[in-house]
Amino acid sequence: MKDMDKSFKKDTETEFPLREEMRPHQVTAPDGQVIDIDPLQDYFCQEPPKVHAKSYFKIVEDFYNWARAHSLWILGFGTGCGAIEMRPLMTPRFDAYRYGIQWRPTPRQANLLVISGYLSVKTLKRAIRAYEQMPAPKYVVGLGSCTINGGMYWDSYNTINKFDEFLPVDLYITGCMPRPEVLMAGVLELKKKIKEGRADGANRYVENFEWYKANQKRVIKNWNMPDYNW
Amino acid sequence: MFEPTPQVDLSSGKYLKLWQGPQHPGITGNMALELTTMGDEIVDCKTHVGYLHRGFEKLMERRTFIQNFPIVCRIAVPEPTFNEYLYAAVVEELTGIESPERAEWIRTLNLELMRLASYLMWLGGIGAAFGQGTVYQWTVTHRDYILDLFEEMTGARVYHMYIVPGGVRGRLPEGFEERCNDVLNRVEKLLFDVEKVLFNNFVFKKRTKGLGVIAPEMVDQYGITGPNQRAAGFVRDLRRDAPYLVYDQLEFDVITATESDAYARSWVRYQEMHQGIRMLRQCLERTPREGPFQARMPNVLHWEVPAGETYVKAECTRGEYGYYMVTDGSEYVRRVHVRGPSYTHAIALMEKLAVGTNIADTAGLMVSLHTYPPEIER
Amino acid sequence: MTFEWIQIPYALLTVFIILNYGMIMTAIMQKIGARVGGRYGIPVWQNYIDLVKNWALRTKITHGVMFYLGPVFRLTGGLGLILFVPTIYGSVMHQNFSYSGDLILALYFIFFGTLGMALGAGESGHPHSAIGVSRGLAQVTAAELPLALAVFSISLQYQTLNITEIVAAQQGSIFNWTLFTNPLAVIAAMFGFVGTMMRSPFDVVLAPQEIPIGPPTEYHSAYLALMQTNRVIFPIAKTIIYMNLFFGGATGWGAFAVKVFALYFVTVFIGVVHPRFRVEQSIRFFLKWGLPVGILAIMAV
Amino acid sequence: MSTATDLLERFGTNYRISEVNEQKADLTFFKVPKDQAVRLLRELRDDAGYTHLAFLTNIDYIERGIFTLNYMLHNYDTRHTLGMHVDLDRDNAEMESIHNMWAQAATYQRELREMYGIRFPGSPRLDDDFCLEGWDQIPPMRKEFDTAAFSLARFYSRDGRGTEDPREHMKQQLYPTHTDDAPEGGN
Repeated sequence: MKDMDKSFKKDTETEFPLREEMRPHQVTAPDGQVIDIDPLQDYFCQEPPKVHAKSYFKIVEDFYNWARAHSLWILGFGTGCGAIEMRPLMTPRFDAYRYGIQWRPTPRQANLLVISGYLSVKTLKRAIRAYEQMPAPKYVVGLGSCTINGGMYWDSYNTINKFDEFLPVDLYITGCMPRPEVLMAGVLELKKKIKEGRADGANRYVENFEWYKANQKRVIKNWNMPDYNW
Repeated sequence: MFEPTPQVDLSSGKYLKLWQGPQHPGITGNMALELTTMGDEIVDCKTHVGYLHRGFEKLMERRTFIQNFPIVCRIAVPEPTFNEYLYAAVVEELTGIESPERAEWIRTLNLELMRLASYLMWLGGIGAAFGQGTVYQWTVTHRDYILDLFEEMTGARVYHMYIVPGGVRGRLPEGFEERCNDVLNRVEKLLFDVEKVLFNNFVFKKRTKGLGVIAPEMVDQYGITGPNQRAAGFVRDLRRDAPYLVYDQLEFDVITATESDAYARSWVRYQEMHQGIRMLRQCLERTPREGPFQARMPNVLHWEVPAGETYVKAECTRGEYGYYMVTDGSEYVRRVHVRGPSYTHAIALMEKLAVGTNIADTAGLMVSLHTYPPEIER
Repeated sequence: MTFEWIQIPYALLTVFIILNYGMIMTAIMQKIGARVGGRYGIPVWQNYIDLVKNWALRTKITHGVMFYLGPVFRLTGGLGLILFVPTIYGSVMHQNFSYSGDLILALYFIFFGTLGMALGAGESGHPHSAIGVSRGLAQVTAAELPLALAVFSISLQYQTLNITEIVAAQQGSIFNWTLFTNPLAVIAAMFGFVGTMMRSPFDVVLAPQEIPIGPPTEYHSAYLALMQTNRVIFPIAKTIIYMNLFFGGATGWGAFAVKVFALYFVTVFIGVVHPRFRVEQSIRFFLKWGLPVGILAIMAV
Repeated sequence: MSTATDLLERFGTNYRISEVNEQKADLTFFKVPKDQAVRLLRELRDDAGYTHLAFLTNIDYIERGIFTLNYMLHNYDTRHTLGMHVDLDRDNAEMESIHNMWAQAATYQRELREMYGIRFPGSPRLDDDFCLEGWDQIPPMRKEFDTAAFSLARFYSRDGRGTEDPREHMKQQLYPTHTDDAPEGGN
């Protein structure tokens, strides 16, 4: 990149300003009580994540894994164009409900984050937050060639190229765009992985927490959230 | 006309700031609405886009003309064909290539099929936005039948890359007419079912009538086009006003309504699906079976388009879709601007219409405007 | 009725049977709904797997004491409803803790779970929960009005507040059912029934599009498992009350299964073909249509 | 076409209109100086029936050191489209805002501010992020911004992606004997 004069650059030396409602402020309740609020402190739990051990007995863990594999709840977050082929997946033609797959609208109840296609930097930030809010045995599937190496947008200034640097990916599904059959095959593959106990992305994420955070912060410049979003 | 948003004192404790999206089932695609609510009523709405920004216009500036052709269809995901056609048309106009008549017919067929598929998706969307999941299941499946036709015709379900500058990539396969007619009959049957279940349903009427009324004088101020405009009583349709391809040889009606609320917009789109089927039947009948489907092209590997600029537009499902291209005589394009109708529908118009409605209606209002985020930010 | 210790295992057995019945039946209902859309639908044992999976999740985050107690209250509402309502008429084993004023207690328990949920969801601090809760309370209150009037009507009709006696009065012939002896009350009560079953067109509380799923937004893992358990028990319990009050009760598990299925199916049937009302629209609907019918029912008696 | 010529004759007396280019029957491009642009836009909208602003965009002529704004107006009655060009100084790009004339113009101006760094004083929410968030480089649509280099530097690229010059590649495919290191018998 050529070095241009600074006049057009946005001011990065000073911090990116926080949104108004994210700054510490006072709120007057309807009954007149004044409450001090520091959103970044109060709304989040600052506790670092920890590694969750497996169940003590192998047979119990296997049973749990079997249940997890047959009850995959996908977070309804269409991050890219792959989302358009997720709809046939859930409708009569392919009907993924047969395999215990269903949409959940909130990250708290979802186990599977499907990154459907290219991720712009702005979405990456939301995807990270959504991922961190999901409860622990959680799986990530990258859809389409754009999550693998950038695909068509390898030279775009706003889409990331290598998704597994930012979140622990369990499975990639190739194609642009992947057909519903491929999605189905990918999900079945993921099930196999879960049943064998190899899909432990949540623990991998915690173990390499610093590395992931460093990568994320390198790309996301206005990091106005805590390091781990519960 | 731009109206300043009301100044809301968030610290008064009366208001609640609510984000609808980007991770939210009630939003079309990946975008966000920042709602300030008081009770159940929205007092301020801000649209946030950019979650799907890929910098297409920049990417196209550093690709040759033929390299651009496979990426343009990715601009608007549910309706890639319009991008292909407009890109082809804009290049053809600048280079002076004329695509043969057979290709024009096949292109029209392709575009109308795409329109039908896109509307089917939207019909499911409006059903789902008001809690009618059954319609969603039906329409998405029928859309799938159309995607099958596309697969047969072009080899791909979603991104066809079929309409190339100078014509189309192939002829129609053997027996395509019968299969297409079969699908059209099925879709038509479905539409009558949907009319019974959705448009005659008293709950749906109660929810949508009077929701998000666009006053006629707003249409030009906000740059509203397409069915949103026709539902406000304007008889404007690019297919009739500035015929491109073979639309001047097809018979169809321009559907309008006067109420201009969510129900009228839905009804206009529903009627347009019937018109689409009518046009598709004509296309199937009249598409020439013989003749070239591609014009003679220069060597595309070093294809230098003469300097010039032009703007080509077409009527897509949401309104005026246009490509503006400036070339400077080199192998690379100087500037491409893609005009997507959602640009104004989802931002300026949505911010205006959402104020004063119920939080529960946001999703329905959004869908009734028929916006696709990827064409906003490209 | 006197209390005996053997009633406790008997009641637990009832709960167990109802739990399993509910698991299978709700799955079948989902399958029916899916068939309308043209899908094959979930496997019938899917509910069990989901339950196990939710118990097996490793992360459990709390937002405070009330957050814990929310699902507990909710489940208490469902269980309490079953425990104090006679499930099978004439059976000693499934009589549960029915006593002379159990109708009043049942009405209370129908509302109890919603209130408990409101407290728990409010504690979670998520705006969607808060909105969902306010919608839910408003709508349930409005939907309960016709039901309460219908209950007044039939307690006037039968001169008792004991569900067992009401069921006893309906035995003999199908035309002894309240459905035929007091149709107005049944119509009023069905308003309340459809309105509180959280299905279209009255499910804006849990609607994913209007607001992402309302009160349970923050609930996950074991909390969600508790709520899932309740979600299969509570509708059955509610259906049992309706069955007892208006449709002649059940004299055996066979009749029970058929009647509950049929009643539950009414809501599914309405649900698959209707979009959902906004909350103030549904309140208006209940006040406009449900309330007059309820008042008429009382006047008719 | 008579509409375009009539129109330009009508406004040509009061405005310095230049570089008229009738691209096709219903599309005409012309250029006006920066200080007259908004006044002409207002007149076109109110008196000449060009009520629809299709879009507003910008073309970067880096070699001449100018930005060219393009206002695309449409007249629904005559079905004629006008493209109005306005040249701006590239290093100090500033333009009068038209957010009071068309509601969607504010969004276009926000986009131009972000993508090219053009200032539109008075336009609402101008400095809010539009598409980019936390952008710390020069505005990306400016020609001097090299998106491929930026992408390689910031987003880790995976090994194994080969870029082939299509011309070389096709030459190798079509005329394998002409290349020096052609495989034996390859075609």
